[in-house]
This record gives sequence, structure tokens and C-alpha cells, in this order.
Amino acid sequence: MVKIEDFGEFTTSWCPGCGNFPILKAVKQALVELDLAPHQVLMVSGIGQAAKLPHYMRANGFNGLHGRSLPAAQGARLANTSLKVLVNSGDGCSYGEGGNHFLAAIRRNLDITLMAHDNQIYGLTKGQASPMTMEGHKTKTQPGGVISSQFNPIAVAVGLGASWVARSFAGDIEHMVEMIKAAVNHRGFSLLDIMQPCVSFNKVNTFAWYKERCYRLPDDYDPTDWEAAMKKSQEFADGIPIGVIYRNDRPCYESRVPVLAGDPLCAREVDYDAVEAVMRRYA
Amino acid sequence: MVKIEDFGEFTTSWCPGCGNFPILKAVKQALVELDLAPHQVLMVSGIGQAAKLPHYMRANGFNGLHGRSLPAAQGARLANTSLKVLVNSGDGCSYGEGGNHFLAAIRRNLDITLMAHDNQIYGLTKGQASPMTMEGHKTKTQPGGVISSQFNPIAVAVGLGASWVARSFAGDIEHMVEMIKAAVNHRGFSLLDIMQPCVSFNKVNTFAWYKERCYRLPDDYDPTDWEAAMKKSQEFADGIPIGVIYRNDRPCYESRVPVLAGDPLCAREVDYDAVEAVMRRYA
Amino acid sequence: MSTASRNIVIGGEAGQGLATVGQLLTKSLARAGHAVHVTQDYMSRIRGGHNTYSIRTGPESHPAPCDAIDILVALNQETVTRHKADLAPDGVVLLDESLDAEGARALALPLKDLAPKPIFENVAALGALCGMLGLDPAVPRTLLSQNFAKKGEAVVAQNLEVLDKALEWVGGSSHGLAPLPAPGTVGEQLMMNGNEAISLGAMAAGVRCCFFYPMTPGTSIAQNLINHGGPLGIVVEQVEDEIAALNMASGSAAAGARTIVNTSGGGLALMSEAVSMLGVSETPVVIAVAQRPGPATGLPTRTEQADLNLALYAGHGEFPRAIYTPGDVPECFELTRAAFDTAEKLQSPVFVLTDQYLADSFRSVAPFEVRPATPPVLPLKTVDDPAAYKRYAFTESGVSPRLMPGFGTALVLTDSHEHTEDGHITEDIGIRNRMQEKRLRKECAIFGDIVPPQRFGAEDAELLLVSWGSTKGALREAVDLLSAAGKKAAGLHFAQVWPLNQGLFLDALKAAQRTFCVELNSTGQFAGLVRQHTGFAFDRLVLKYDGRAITAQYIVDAVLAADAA
Amino acid sequence: MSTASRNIVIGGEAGQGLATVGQLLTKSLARAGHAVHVTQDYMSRIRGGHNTYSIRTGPESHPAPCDAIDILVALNQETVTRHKADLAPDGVVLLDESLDAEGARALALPLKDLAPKPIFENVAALGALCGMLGLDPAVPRTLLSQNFAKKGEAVVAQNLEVLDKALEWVGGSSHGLAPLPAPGTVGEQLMMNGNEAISLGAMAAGVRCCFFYPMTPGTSIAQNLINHGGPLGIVVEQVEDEIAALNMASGSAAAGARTIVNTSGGGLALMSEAVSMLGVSETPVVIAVAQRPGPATGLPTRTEQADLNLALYAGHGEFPRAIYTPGDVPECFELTRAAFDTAEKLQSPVFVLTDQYLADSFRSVAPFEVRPATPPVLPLKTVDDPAAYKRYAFTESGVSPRLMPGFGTALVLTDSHEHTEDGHITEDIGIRNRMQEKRLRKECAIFGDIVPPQRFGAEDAELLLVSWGSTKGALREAVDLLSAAGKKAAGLHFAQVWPLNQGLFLDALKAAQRTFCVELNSTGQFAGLVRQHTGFAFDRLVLKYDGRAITAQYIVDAVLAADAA
Ligand SMILES: Cc1ncc(C[n+]2csc(CCOP(=O)(O)OP(=O)(O)O)c2C)c(N)n1
Ligand SMILES: Cc1ncc(C[n+]2csc(CCOP(=O)(O)OP(=O)(O)O)c2C)c(N)n1
Ligand code: SF4
Ligand code: SF4
Ligand SMILES: [Mg+2]
Ligand SMILES: [Mg+2]
Repeated sequence: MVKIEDFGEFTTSWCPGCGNFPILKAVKQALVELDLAPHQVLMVSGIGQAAKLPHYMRANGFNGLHGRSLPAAQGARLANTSLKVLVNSGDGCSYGEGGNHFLAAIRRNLDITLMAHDNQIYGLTKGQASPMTMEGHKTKTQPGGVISSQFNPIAVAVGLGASWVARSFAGDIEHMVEMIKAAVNHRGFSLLDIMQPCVSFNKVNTFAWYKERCYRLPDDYDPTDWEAAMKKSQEFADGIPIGVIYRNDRPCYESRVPVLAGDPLCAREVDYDAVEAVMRRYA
Repeated sequence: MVKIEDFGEFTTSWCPGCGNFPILKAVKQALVELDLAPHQVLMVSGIGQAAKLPHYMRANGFNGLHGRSLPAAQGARLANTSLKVLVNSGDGCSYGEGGNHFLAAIRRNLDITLMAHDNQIYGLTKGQASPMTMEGHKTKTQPGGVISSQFNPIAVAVGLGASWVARSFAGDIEHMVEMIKAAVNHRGFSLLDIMQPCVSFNKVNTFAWYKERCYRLPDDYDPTDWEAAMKKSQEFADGIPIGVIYRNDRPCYESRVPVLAGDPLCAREVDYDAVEAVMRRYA
Repeated sequence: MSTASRNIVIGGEAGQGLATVGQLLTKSLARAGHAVHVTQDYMSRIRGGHNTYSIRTGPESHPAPCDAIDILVALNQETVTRHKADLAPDGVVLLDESLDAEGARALALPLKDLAPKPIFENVAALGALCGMLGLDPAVPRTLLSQNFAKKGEAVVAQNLEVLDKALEWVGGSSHGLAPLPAPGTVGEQLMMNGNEAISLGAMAAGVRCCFFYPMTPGTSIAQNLINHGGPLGIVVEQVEDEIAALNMASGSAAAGARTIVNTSGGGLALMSEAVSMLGVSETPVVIAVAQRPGPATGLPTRTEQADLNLALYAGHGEFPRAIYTPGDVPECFELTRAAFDTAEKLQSPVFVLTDQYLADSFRSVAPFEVRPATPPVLPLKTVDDPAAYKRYAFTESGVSPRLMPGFGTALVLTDSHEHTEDGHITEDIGIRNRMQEKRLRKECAIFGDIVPPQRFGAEDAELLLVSWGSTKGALREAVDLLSAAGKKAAGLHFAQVWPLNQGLFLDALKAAQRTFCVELNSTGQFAGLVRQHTGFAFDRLVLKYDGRAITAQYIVDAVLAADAA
Repeated sequence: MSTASRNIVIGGEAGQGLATVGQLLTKSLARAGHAVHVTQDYMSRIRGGHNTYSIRTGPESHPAPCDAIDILVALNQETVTRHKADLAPDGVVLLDESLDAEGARALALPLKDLAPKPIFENVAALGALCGMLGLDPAVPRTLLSQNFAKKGEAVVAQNLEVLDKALEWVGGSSHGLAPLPAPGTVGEQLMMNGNEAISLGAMAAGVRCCFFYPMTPGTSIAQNLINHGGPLGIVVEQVEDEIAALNMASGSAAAGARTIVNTSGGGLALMSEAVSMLGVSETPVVIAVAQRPGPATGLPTRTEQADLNLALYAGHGEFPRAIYTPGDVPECFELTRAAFDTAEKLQSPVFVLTDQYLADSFRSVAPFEVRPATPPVLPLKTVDDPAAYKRYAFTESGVSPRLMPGFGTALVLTDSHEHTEDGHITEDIGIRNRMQEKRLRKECAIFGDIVPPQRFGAEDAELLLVSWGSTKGALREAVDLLSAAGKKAAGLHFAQVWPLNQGLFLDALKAAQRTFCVELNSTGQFAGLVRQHTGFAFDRLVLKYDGRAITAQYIVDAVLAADAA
């Protein structure tokens, strides 16, 4: 049995009170409940405050470039389908610099999980607007208020028929654990957007602000109803639904690529006879 | 009065029968009807077959990099708000390599028009799948059929609350002209996705295939109804609605940035007294 | 016209099938035992325009393009107009009777008669060419039978009939061309271009993942892996953009899978940040870059060698890398395979830098030994003391044992920051210094493996011609031509340009009276690199940047002009 | 301790407000007429960790960091522990009474008594420091009054009270430090860091557009333009990624607006393809790159000079560019302004390459002349014969008249392919050659403007120290120290590293007995560049790559060690 201590305790460089702490806790707890040991998972991230997470728990880790966590995660997953691949990165990393990879990962539907630590701000670079910063929100770099409309990862994902789309809140560990477990258990790309207070740079979307708005989707909510999900995707400032907003049974990429069946690619030996046979085709 | 001859006639390198020809014709016709002379517009593109369009008409042009037409177009528009900026590029260019810029342009809502020549294939590079290639479609590089789900620019744009979203068909010049005019007249970012047969590399989505499926949105369709638009965005293989699918009155970027009011930025002179005043703040 | 070789140029519009005729002919030639060398010149369009497919062949012909045309196969009038001036004194135009030879010596084919339907015209042309070259008819017959076997016996028979008819017709015509002399006995030959050999080299190296975004002329490397990779256990994914390609590669390679990424210069430019990531995270990826002329979109289907500096310096910060520049098809195979081992030894990005000319140049080559002479260098699956494992452990060589995550309880943390031995972020001055020194030190781990430049020509040469990459064949021929013209000339070809080991070449450079650096670019990038690291300045640069492959004659003319000056 | 200067180091956690105290103090010092030089050392985190803000000041102090600390302001215990060993013999720790001086000479402030609320502690510290340095109290008093004016009189009064109390307290204490000697009469001084001066230079050049994606330490260039640009008619847009930034810039610049893009090495790597686009399309953009240590994420808030090669070679293909490397704050201003003219003359990308140290280094400087000596070089709005206008017309200089689209009927076609004079795609060999030659030829258009390297020290120096970019101040001090130690030393500082004009420096290099190239990287990139283009090899490289700014003493030690060896 995997224990929470297996994942270790690290000093972090996060600000006291940062919403990343409960998320880290929930990740560990979910892995314990999933009985996944540190060496069975690969924690992938980009660059940002959220993206430091792989440094703060014992597990395999890949801390890559800003915006590029999803490609790296998918590459690792293709190389070794026995690894559970979990991505933790910021909203800027995942939806800003990494926007194109977000679209592609949804469409590709490899079996990985993205947890976007959504603090609606660029934390590590000290408070510029992120794609999730709300219109009108004034920051140092947007002193007149943000002009671009807020990005909506839920609407984009549901609109593109993503296979698993959910939201959670860093103020509700129990909910996060439940969501992370469901995301990891889902066969295909799972998006979990987590509302995360940034105590240093986001004075608008605070813990209290989220607390007031986040509500659990009712039991009779049907996440397989695409239209309902699309409608839910538009709720935000007046109430933020948390829970599984949408899911479907689209087969994952791995199940459709024959080469991936069997041993992890990275562990296979070269079949020289087969290479020889390929070469002879050029004669 | 602007005449169609003002835009010239050029030999192209497109294949005979290519859907780009009628699009080019429609662009010119729309400009004539808008009474926009060659020097009043800037035709911007990326790289691909569609993206060669600025070379095939007399007008100001900017033929940039693959996937990067939208940033260049927005930059030009910011520099000179007296220019009408029209972007013509392929589906691969606009939604593949340029995916992140597509998301940002929707959110930024600068007053430019994107015409995506959507042939659902990479034409210039000889027939690889584009983001618009349908699941299962077999190509040379996807011999087992495309696995990623088809991109849906309409769903993404409507989902993000884009200010003007429409579709047209290269087989219907009259409709294209009408749409291009409306797009250019719209104050804000306008997306016009144009179904375009590629006679050389897309043997699935042929002229006949589109012809059979494209239908004009009925007169009583209300493009300001977001939910209806979202539903429409999901129609494709069994019928492709053409027309304005969604629009709203979101103010455009230009109207919200005081600096842009007045002369085009590129034509302004330096106010050295003001610079001096800024400098004195550091004393 | 040399008696021992022919230069056949097939010209026409894109879409007219010139590559089809060309490929059938080259395969027939190779099977008949001739040396074959193809240069493809095409425009960035799908239909129309003007393309050529040039075949230089004969029992002992040079693996390089040449200018004078012995047989010009004109699929349209423009081909005659454009190229008739390049015909050798006894050169012949082969064309349909409906076209005009514009005064050139010609053999006008009654294609309408020979081919029952337009679709058979290619085979008729093949027949005519085989006849003119004096090939054993059994060779193209067997080839066609194999090629059309899938389509059924009737189709085979029809094609053979057209072939025979054309052969017969040519036999009765008077084209005045001597048949090619019979080649000596050669073993089985493959017909393969540079990109195919790179793909095969990757397969022989046990490549597992290929990520790419289409970009001419790099795309066909992935295409070959797609065509053949399934049974070998290779996954090839066309991704959303070049940045995704190399970052995905960083993930798969860090997970332990041998990984290749193919692109061209513009794609590499986009990958620059990820190249740096491979450097700091010590992740081995092979990056195959087929160059085309820039800047930016430039001439997208043409050839150039102007991205050496980019391959040398792509990425921010400083870290080791290696750059192979194969000079021919066998080197494409060998050096791509070697690149994977080098990447693993260096735990860093390794480039295979070619260009459109070599990428698309089909050549007759002897089959390769697909089994490596030494076992491949691979990461570990498990370690003895998992709890003590540190991904970036300090070692004397700088190389830390690299472990695949997931096969044991040891944990692997791959990181893009400056980090401690176990991969955690650090800002400690001492660790920073040691880590940077460790990374740079790794270059020594491959220093002994550097491919020595290959020398040909006179031992005591006065004129020394230096090249790298695809110009090898032309350089070698130029040395032969200069020698034949009474010059003491030699060539030195670099199939690896980084790291440089001056011990392998500096004496030779200094010993020569006049040195020439031959490059397909406009600034002499390799000459600059040599000077930077050795102080040695070439006497002359022989440059070319018009997007077309270089010929021996071009080099000879430049050398003689400089020598006369 | 020198009598004429002080090195004050404020240390504490991120978030403790050390920059606030630091900025108030530096501004007071500058207003009092002292030379001020700030080095900021901070971690990549928002709270906690350990940062320092170091102020070197005095009537004639050097614009470079130094190691020995005269006053250590410890905002926490860690500061004492870490830095007490660096205290000068008569150095003093200034700290709150609740902290432990760990045996060092100290002045323990009763902060609780002096500041009614924690928010006032900064002002109390300021008062104490001003007192210790012997500044005229009127200076900080005026500063505080201005600073808090917006918050109302009550707040001003409260702050002044705290200040006075602290001044009074210090006056009565015995810290044993001599006051700073009074400076001679100096005119008004600005307190400005490198990034601020770059922004101001851009404003003075008439910049109209700035596109950026946040990246330390480049971000504050855009921030300054945001803070002040509105009234000047400047639009600053934070974009989706770095690729968007430079492509947007290509659009705005092609449309005729002066445009700047700011970033750091990783961002520049991502922009590489677009750099090439600027090259082929002949579009002028100024790219300000504030370097930080790589590879990849590296040490994101520290300093390095390891992206020179990237600035030199970013982008595929070959095209001209220029690279400025300002050595101090005034050069940041002057050379950024010059960069816009150079970019327009060259119609190509021009880099202003600095690093975190200079970007964040506040210095006292004399006000700049914001009006340029020569009128700015600008594109045309109209041409005489619109129908005949060709964007890429062949000219002797290679420079074609550049027209803004939209102001007349002439049409402007900007293109990324090889193109004809009017910007249309071509694959013609002749045009290709002429266009490539035209583009390269443009370099001559700026050859006469190249900033000559600045020399200081002995005319007949035996030891010649060469540097580029931010190390200028340390180099100059090192030359002084070496001269004081009896060495015949001189310095040569390059504020522009590309293009190189060897006529401006090669003789000097050759004349010296021993030459040293000082660089903040691990491979000696500038030394390599010099050797590549002149053949000259430095005797020694003085390198540093730990992410921290270089001091004169570091250089002197390295030079003397080498000289002894
Ligand atoms: C290519 C690149 N561009 C910019 C940066 C600078 N950068 C680091 S983190 C970050 C944004 C962080 O925001 P987010 O992803 O939301 O993470 P958070 O810090 O808020 O958790 C940026 C812009 C970088 N490291 N790399
Ligand atoms: C950075 C970069 N990557 C790849 C390419 C090669 N390329 C040119 S056009 C193209 C795709 C074209 O597809 P699309 O945008 O759909 O245009 P179409 O030709 O179908 O009109 C690609 C991949 C390139 N020019 N630049
Ligand atoms: S800046 Fe915000 S996101 Fe970053 S650690 Fe602090 S509170 Fe958390
Ligand atoms: S390849 Fe397709 S898109 Fe390109 S020109 Fe031909 S038909 Fe048109
Ligand atoms: Mg964030
Ligand atoms: Mg397309």
C-alpha cells in the first residue's frame, strides 16, 4: 500500500497561503488512494509557480519549458505507456504560451491528465495578466484593465469534444482528490482546471471570491449531455460549477495505435531482421 | 469607384480547378463592392497554397511565416488603423501552426478579418492531415487514418464568445462575397472559414462533397443566439451550415485603447517635450 | 560525351509524372549494375511550373550532378526551350512527335502509337530510354512485373507490351547514341535517397519515436518511418507545430525511447528553445535537418548549406552538441545510426545536417550492414541502489548514468533549471559552476569518436579543397578533373563538423599551398568555424547560394580562376 | 574602507521590502550628488529565500559591484549569517535589536520604537542609513514628501516624523562610521536602471509599438513603456507568446511604426524563425534581450552573457543584423536610440543585448539629451512615381527605399520568400543571387556608424583587458586597480559587437603583450567571434558563469594569476 509519506515533504518556494499547497496535498492524497507509488507516475510540468510542483514531491518528474508541459508529457507517455503521466502547470503555461498544445492534446486524446493551477494570473513573473485574467482586471502591465476577453478552457475543451473535462477548487481538498482520481482513471486526455488563489498577485480572485462562487454540480447533472456542458462552461463570475462538466467515451489514442500495444516502446529491442527486410525493399 | 481590374490578374501556381481561384475572385469582388482600393487594404498571409493569395492581386501585402499571419496582421493594424487588414491563409496555417494566435486574436478582438481557406488538408506540402482533416481520413502520412479529432474553429470561436463567426463555401461566390463584405464591415475580429476543395490532395472533401452538404442558414436563424450557434458549430459531416453563425457587439480593441484614437501610430512624430517630461520623473 | 556515363535529364511540369519515369529508369539502371545518381530540382507548387529529374549513370559515373546533358527527356515544350543549350555536343532530345526539338538533335517518339492510353506514356518513355542506353530488356521487364503485380496479371501484361513496343521502336530508330558499356559484376544494389538512408539508419539504431511537422525537404524522413515503422515498433506522430515536436521528443527521450525529430531550417529555428532544454536536462535526441535556402521561407524546395551556424548555436546558454554532415547516402545511414549512440554518450542534442539535394538524391548503393559493429549505447532500466540514484550525479567524465523512469523504484527527475545532482532547482553558486562544467566536460566523452575528414587526391597536393555535407561527390569529381588538368589537387571532406578535432586536419590545411573552402552558402560558415577554432584562414571560399546543387565544373572553374588570379 | 565610497548591502527575504529601502536610499544619495550603483541579486520566488540589494556610492565611486561590505543592512538573521564574512574591516551591520549580530560590529536599531507600525520600518531604516552616511536630512525629507504627496498630508507628516526620529536616534548612537565626504557640485542626476534607460531611448527614438511576453529580466522594458507610453503615443501589448511578439512586430514595423520587442534568451530562441523573417523581408525591428543564465530555464533571475552566439545566429539562412551591447546606463539610452536608426538603415533586426545585472542596476546618471543630434531615419510615406514603386528595388547600396503602405497609391508587398524587386515569389537563379547579395551588401550602409570600442588606461599597455556589455564598469575599475598595482594595463570595451570593424581594434590587440577577454559565460563567445573574423586569439579568457555580476577584484585576481603563471 502506498502511503502519503512515500511522496515526501519538501520546503517550497511558494508564498505562505498560496493555493498551490492544498493542490499538492490533494495530488499526493489522490495517488495514495489510487495506490500509485512514486516510481509508477511521472509528474510533468512547464515553468511557473505551479510548475515547481514536481520538485516538491518524491516521484518521477519532468520539469520542462514554459508552455511545453503537454508535448513533453505526451512524448513520455508514448515512450512508456506503463507510466501514469500527470501534468501540473499554471494557467499561463497551459492556456497562454502552451495554447496550441492544449488544443492538440484535446484532439489527440492520449491518456494523460492535465491539472491547470488556475490562479488567473502570471504568478512567478509577478502579476501580469494571464489568459484567465478577467476582462477589466487591472494589473501592473494592464493598468487600464485587461482588454482581451477571458480564455475559457472548459468551453474550448467541451466545444472540441474533449473526452474528460472538470473543474475543482484549491479550497476543497476532498473535491480535488475525487477529481484527480477520476481524471487519472479516465482513459484519455483529462482536463482538470483548478481555481487556485494567488495571495500575492491576484487580489480580485481571492480565496473568498472563489469560495463564494464555487458550487458543486448537482447529483442529477449529466456530464454526458454536451449541450448542458456547453452551457455550464459559460458560468463563471456569478457562480463557478465544480465537478465533472463533460465526458464521453471517445477511445484514447493508445487504443488506436497498434504499435503501442505490448511492452513500453522504450523497453523494446531492435529487430534487425525486420530492419534488414525493410532495407531489401529498396533493392 | 474601385473596379475589379484595379486588382489585376496574375498567373498563379495553383492547380487547375483549385478552390482558391473562386475565393480570390470573391475577395476582389467584395473589395470592389466595399469600394476599397488596392492601397487601402493590406492583404496578410502565412505560408501554404492559400497563403500565396497576396501575390495574386494588386494590393498592399504581407506574406509572412507559416502559422503567423494573425500576429503580423494585428501588428500592422495597430501600427496603422486606417488600413483594412484582411488575412487569407490555409487551415493548417490558421488552426495548426497558428493555433495559439487564433485563440489570442479571438480574445483580443482587433478589427481584422481572417479568411481561412479550409481545404482540410496540407496542400502545399502535399497532402498530410491538417487539423481540419476528418477522423479516419487516410493520407500518406496517416495511412491508418487520422486519429486526432477534427478541429472545430467555429465551436472554439463561439465558445470563446468571438465577435463575428461565419462559414462559406468556395463553390458559392455570391455567398462568399456577401460574407467577406460583412466580415470587413464588422468592427472587431471576424472569422470566415471557407470550405475549399483541394483537387490534388483531398479526395474525400471534394467539390461535390461540399456541394452536397453546404446549406445556407435559414433567414430566421438568429446569429446572436449563442446556444443556437454552439449547436450549429457541431454540424459538419451531415450538413454544413454556411452564413453568419454567431456575432455579438463586443467593442473592438481599437475602441478601448485611447492611444489608438487619432492618426495612425506609424505617422506620428516624436513629442520630445513629453519624452523629456518622462525622463524628469527619474530625477 | 564520356563513353562510360550518361547524364539524362527529364523535364516537365509538376504533375506530369517525371519522377515516375525517373524512378523506374534509375531502378532499372541500378539493377543492371550501373552507378546511379539523381538530382531533383522542383518548384514549390503541385501542378505546372518547371521541374527536372536528372540521372547521371554509367558503370563508373560520379556521384554528383553535372551540367552537360546527354539525353534530354522533354515532357513539354518548355523543357526543350530551357535546356537545349545544355545539351552535350552529341546529346539528344527525346520527345513526343507533337513537340518541337527547336533544332536540336532529337528522337521524336510516336507516344500516341506506343501507348494505348496516356497512362502508359511513362512506360513507353522508359522503354525508349532503356533501349537508347542499351540495357538488358529483362531488367525493366522484371521491374515492371514486380511493380504492377498487385494490380493483376492483365495490367502487368499491358505494361510489358508497351515496354516491348517502345524498345522495338527505339531499336529501329537511329538516335546515334552508343549504348552504355556493360558494368563489371557488382553485387545487389539499393536505390535510395538521403532521407531514406537517414530513416533506415534510425531504424537500425532502434529508433522508437519520431515527431515531426511537415516541412520540405525534411518530411520524407518521417514518411519513410511511417511507411515501414509499424512492424519495427516505431511510433510516428505528426504534431501541431515544430515546438511540440522537439518538446515531445524531450519527453519520450527522457523516458528512455530513442527519438528522432526531422525538419528544415525554419523548423529548427522554432525548436531553438527546446534544443537548449535538451542541453540542460541532458536528454539525447537526434535532430535531422534537411536544409533549404533561406532566409525565412526563401526557396522552399531548393538546396543550401546556410544553417550550419543555426545548428551550432540554436538555443540559449552553452551546452555540448554534435553535428554530423553526411556527404552521401551511405553516410546518411551510418552517421544517423552513429548519431543515436553519440546522443546517448553525450546526453545532448545531436544533429544530422543535410540539404534538399542530398535528401532527394537517389543513388545506387551497396546494401548496408544493419547490425551494428558495437552494441548500441542505451540508458539503464534499473540501478543497484535505487534510493541513492541521482539523475545528474557528478562524475569525472561529466556523464551521469541515465536511467529510464518507471522500471524500478529509483526516481528520475529531469529538469530545465540549474539543478542539484538529483535534479532539484538550485541557485547555489558552487553547484551551478560544477554542473555547467560537468555538462561541458561531456564533450570529451565523444572526442575519440569524431569522424575524421576524408581525404582524396594527391598526397602532396598544392591545392586543397575542403567541403562538408552533400558536396562530397562534386568535390571528389572536381579533384579528379583538376588532377586530370595537371594540378596537384586533393579534397578533404568533413562528415562531422562539430566538435572539431584540429589534430585530424590542421596539418593538412597548413601543408597545402592554397586552400579552398567549398560551401553552398553566401558567407562561408564552415570556413568561419575552422578559423574560430584553429585560427586557420582559407585562401578562398568557393560559394554558391542560388539554391541549386553544385557541380564539379563549378568548383573547378572557381579554383582555376582563383589560381590564375 | 575607502573614505570616498561606501558599499551598502541590504539583505532579506523576497517580500520584505529591501528594494523599497534601497530605492529610497539611492534616490536620496543621487539627489545629494553622490554617484550611485546598484546590484540586485534575487531568487526566482515571490516570498522568502534570500535576496540582496547592494548600493555602491560616494562622490567618486566606481560603477561596478564590489565584494567588501561597509554597511550590511540585515532585514533577517540569515543576512547576517551569510554576509558577515564579507564585511570590510570597519564594516557595520545595521539590524533590528531583535536580531543577533553574530559577533560583528553592529548598530542595533530599536525599530519597534522608531516605527509606530511595521509599515514604517522602511522609512526608519532609511533615516538610520542617511544618518550614518551623513546625508543632508533635507534630501530624504523632500523625497518622502514628494513620494507620499498623493496619499495626503497626514501620511507625509507621519513618514517625516519617523524619518526624523531615526535620524535623531542615529545621531546619538556611536556607529563609528565616518560620514561620506561631500560631493563636488554635480548637476541634476537621474536614478535609472538599464531597462529604464532602454525604454527611454526607445521613447526618444519615437517607438510606437512594443510587443512582449513577460520574461525576467526583460519584462521591465515593456513595463516602463506601459507606465509612460500613453501620452507619447505608444501601444504596448502583452501577447500570447514570444513568437507572436516578434511576428506582430514584423507586421507593425512593415506598416511603418518603430517597434521594439523585449525578452530574454529563451524568448529570443523562440523568436528565431521570425528574426529570419525580418532578414528576408527587410523589416526593421529592435529586439532588446536581457540575458540570464541558461541553458533553458537555468537561473532565471541571475545574470550571464551567454546568448551572444544566439543573437548572432538566431534564424535560418544568412542576412545582416547589428548587435549593440551597452556597458552602462547612458549607453543603454544612447544605443537603443541608435538601434532604431540602424535598424531602419539596415532594414533588418537589430539587437540591444544586455543582462540581468545591467537591466536591474540603478545608477546615478546625468540627464540625457532626448532630442537626437541628427534627425531620425524614417521610412517614406509617399513616393513620386507610385506606379513604379518596388519595395525591394535593386540599388547600389543594397538599401531599397522603404515605403509605409496606405499613405498613397503605391503598393507595398512585404514577403518571406525569395522575391522579385516588387516582392513577388520567384525561383529565378539570377534574381536570387542578386537579392541575396543586395541584402548582404546593406551591412556596408552601417559600417561607418559602428561604435568604436572604448579604451581606458595606459596608452602603452602591456596587459590589455577586453570586455563587452555590462562588464564595462568592473573592467574599468580593474584597469585602475592593476595600474595602482604597478601594471601597465588598459581596457577596451565593445558597446557594439556586430558588425565588427577590425580597423577599430585589431592593432590595439596586437600591440598588447598579453590580452585577456573578460566574459560572463563559460566558452568565451566574444573571443571566438574576434578570432573567427580577425584570426586574433586572446592569450587568456577571464570567464565567470555562476550567475552573479563580476567585480573588478575578480578580474584583477584572474589577470594577476595568469600573469604570474
Ligand atoms: C519561453 C518563456 N517565456 C517566458 C517565461 C517567463 N515565465 C516564467 S513563468 C511565467 C508565467 C507563469 O504564469 P502561470 O503559468 O500562470 O504560472 P503561475 O506562476 O501563475 O503558477 C512566465 C511568463 C519563461 N520561463 N519562458
Ligand atoms: C515553420 C514552418 N513549418 C512548416 C512549413 C511547411 N509548410 C508550408 S505550407 C504548410 C501547410 C500548408 O497547409 P495549409 O496551411 O492548410 O495551406 P494549404 O496549402 O492547404 O492552402 C506547411 C506545413 C513552413 N513553411 N514553415
Ligand atoms: S505568487 Fe501567487 S501563485 Fe506564486 S507562490 Fe505566491 S501566492 Fe502562489
Ligand atoms: S494542392 Fe490543393 S490547395 Fe494547393 S493549389 Fe492544388 S488544389 Fe489548390
Ligand atoms: Mg497562473
Ligand atoms: Mg489547407
